[in-house]
Amino acid sequence: MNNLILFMGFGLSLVLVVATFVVWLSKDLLVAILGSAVVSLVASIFFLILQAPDVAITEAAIGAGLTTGILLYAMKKAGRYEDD
Amino acid sequence: MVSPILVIALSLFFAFVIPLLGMVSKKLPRLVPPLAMLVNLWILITNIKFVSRGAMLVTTAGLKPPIAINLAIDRFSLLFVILIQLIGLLLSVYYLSQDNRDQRFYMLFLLNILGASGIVMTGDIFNSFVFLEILEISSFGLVASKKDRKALEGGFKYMVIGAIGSSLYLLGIIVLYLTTGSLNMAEIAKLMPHIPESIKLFAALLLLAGIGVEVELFPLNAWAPDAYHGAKDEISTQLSSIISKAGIYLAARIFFTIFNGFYALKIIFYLGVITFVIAELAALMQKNVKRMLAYSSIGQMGLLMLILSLVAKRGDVFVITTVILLALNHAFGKGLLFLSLGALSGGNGEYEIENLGGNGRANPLAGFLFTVGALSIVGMPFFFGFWSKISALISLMKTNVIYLIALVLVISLVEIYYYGNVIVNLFRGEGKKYGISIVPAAVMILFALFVIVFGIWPHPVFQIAQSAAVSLIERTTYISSIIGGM
Amino acid sequence: MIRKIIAFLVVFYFGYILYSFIAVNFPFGERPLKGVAAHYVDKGIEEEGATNIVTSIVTLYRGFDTLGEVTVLFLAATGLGLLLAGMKEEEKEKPEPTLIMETTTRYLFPLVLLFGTYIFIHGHLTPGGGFPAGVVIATGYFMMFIAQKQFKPSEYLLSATESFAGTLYVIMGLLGLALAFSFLANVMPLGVPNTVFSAGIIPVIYIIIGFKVGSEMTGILAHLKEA
Amino acid sequence: MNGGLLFYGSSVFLMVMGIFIAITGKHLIKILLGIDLFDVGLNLLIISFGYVNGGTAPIFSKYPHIFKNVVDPVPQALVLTAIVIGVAEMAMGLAIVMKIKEKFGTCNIAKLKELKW
Repeated sequence: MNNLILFMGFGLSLVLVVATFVVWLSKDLLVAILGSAVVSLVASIFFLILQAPDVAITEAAIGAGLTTGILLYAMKKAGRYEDD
Repeated sequence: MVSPILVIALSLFFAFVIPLLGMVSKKLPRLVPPLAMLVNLWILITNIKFVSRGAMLVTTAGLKPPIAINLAIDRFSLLFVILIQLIGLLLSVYYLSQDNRDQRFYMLFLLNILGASGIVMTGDIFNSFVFLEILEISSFGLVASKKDRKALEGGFKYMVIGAIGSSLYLLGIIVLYLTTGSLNMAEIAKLMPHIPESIKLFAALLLLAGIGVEVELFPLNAWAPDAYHGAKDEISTQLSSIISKAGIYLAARIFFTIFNGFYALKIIFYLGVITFVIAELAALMQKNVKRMLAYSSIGQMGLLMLILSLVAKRGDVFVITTVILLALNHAFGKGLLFLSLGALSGGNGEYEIENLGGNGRANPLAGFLFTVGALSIVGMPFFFGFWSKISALISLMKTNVIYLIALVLVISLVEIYYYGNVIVNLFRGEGKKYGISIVPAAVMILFALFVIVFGIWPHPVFQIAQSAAVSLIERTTYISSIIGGM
Repeated sequence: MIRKIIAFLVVFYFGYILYSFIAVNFPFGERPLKGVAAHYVDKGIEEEGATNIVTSIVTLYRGFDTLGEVTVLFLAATGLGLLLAGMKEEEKEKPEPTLIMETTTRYLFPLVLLFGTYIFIHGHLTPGGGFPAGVVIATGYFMMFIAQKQFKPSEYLLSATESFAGTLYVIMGLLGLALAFSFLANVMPLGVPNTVFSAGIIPVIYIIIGFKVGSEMTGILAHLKEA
Repeated sequence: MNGGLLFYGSSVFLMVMGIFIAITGKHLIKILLGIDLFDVGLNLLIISFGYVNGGTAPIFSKYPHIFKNVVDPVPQALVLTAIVIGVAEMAMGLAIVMKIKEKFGTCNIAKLKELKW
């Protein structure tokens, strides 16, 4: 693992931290769900860096794609804002 | 000889086939679970004579362990899997009388039993995680399937705690894999002396977090009263009689066979004592009978776990036998209590003591069965519970924790008080009469018969439990029969 | 507020313990392959014929786990259907999909299905396999749910595919039991590694998984959409 | 600057934040999102355990030429299983949440008082 990739990785980890805080602090669930999708996406890039392409594909398809989809459907039913 | 892996394969096959049958006729899916359990029991019973000393090895993928996953069945696991399938059979017969269920309910039920059996039969630690997840996810569904407020809340709590617990369990498995390079239970057990103490402790605690959810140990049992309270009566029976039994098996297998009676068991001991005392006192406070039964169930599990942890001090066959007897008593006695409570309350969810007043006199059969279950749980003579409680006291005496004997006796008095209170209430005053159809009544009578017959004549159960206990204690035989050479 | 701060401190303290424990005991990237992993890497291709070692672990060496995993998904689809059955549908104003969306998805949909098929057929050669393939197919249906107003897959067909694929998986396992005395054994010829028709039962199992996961996930999405 | 800090650090951070959100979340979906973050962190941690310095992915697509220095394939197979199980759990949880919304009219745990929390 060379330094360039590591440098990129640290950059991505900043995205990860920001996205996690968005999930935590956002009162709007739509934003929180998209934050968790971003976390899954960054994780899937990390899997690729860690030489696990199978896991990366699966995480991108399931974690970032499908989970977001079912969460959005559920949110439509359960209400968009945290306070109600 | 019929391969025991068919127990899992055929259950899965039956579960997958239910939707296809449901397209043919609405009545067919109901018949599938009893059929599956009968076939499974037949397979297991034909295998009894092949399981002698050590464990029976069943490979998958045509490769020997530790390369591929294998099942490892010794007498201890055989006893538990037969118990699980037997109670599953009784419950599925119970469901035969109710014809308004969604076919998907039967699928969940079948997969729930499958998960419990898989946990008991597998010889691979990651495989046990997969089966644990099957067990948990189907339990959330079963608990929430009543679809009223209490059931949904109970199901959600169970889900949150179960999800976190099983993730920690997975982390524990990975830690063991990283240090030993294997996922096979026997191989890990063989390499256990080479693992550094700190890693051992870390892995044991993580695994305990996953198992603790199932066996309802103190900080992890917040879901239990709500889930028991919210679920239907049959599902509460299933939670107490099947799911917690699979948890006990897993605890025994991991902390004896793999960790070889590791000192982390000290933690289980203290958690068990805390669970036992707090839950029984909480049961005393309850006005709601079902919640009371739930707390009493947690208390029993606490007692069981604390006695299980005592074996760490001395590899004592008698103590394990006690654990098995307690588990059997809990499975049949508590199952009977939940089922007969359902019959007493007419299935309309009124479990408050005052609402039930006189219902025992109005429904004499259900009242009688409830009394039988309660007497067995508190440990009255001539009931099976008596023998398990006596052996619990002897175990405590043998392992030099005398002060706990006083505690167990005091708590027994507490139990007698709160169960007595409910029973007296049941037979006082005018109650509401609910009809009970023949099939549920027959199932409850079978539960009661176990408790009464083996209460009067406990010898055969003692012998079976003892031979199962011996096979758990003989750890080296287990290991060498799976991967050879110790 | 105080509760939140305490929870924050406790959780971060445990996180710190976890981090320092793993950083000391399992230094990053320095653990040599040992035990079963070394065996899989050395002998994997000879024994099972798949050049993607992860695939041969998932479908054969630990195939029993994968059967359990498929069961978990089946369980989720079933449980979701059980819980959401008979939920009353609220009449809401649904936004009309635009013409562009409708047209693009109509042409994109077959391509997505084709891509999913490609992934599960080449599971033993390239990264991917049955699970992501099934999910890609389900995503294609998801796209159609969003963009086409009238689109509705037949529940009958979905449930039949799901059951049929599951049954077939178990039968593949039983075939191994019958022919090689071991559940899910690789009973078909291994062929030449690195070609499509190789690796014995691996492609067959991945095709089954692809169909099963695809129909289950589509079923989950359809249930959630209707609820 | 090393890989251990990056990957172990990010995964432990995700796990910690996930548990924290699950404990303190006010909305049921927020709690599920917390569990999801925890699972992603755990999966990342497991894959990082399997990394070998300078290793390549365990796919020998240039067969019969084989690189001997590959990363550990077993954690990858286990994580594949764990991801699928995670989504199954999430789907089940969401079904319960939707029913709760229908019965209680709210998903805010402060307002769910049928049983004591």
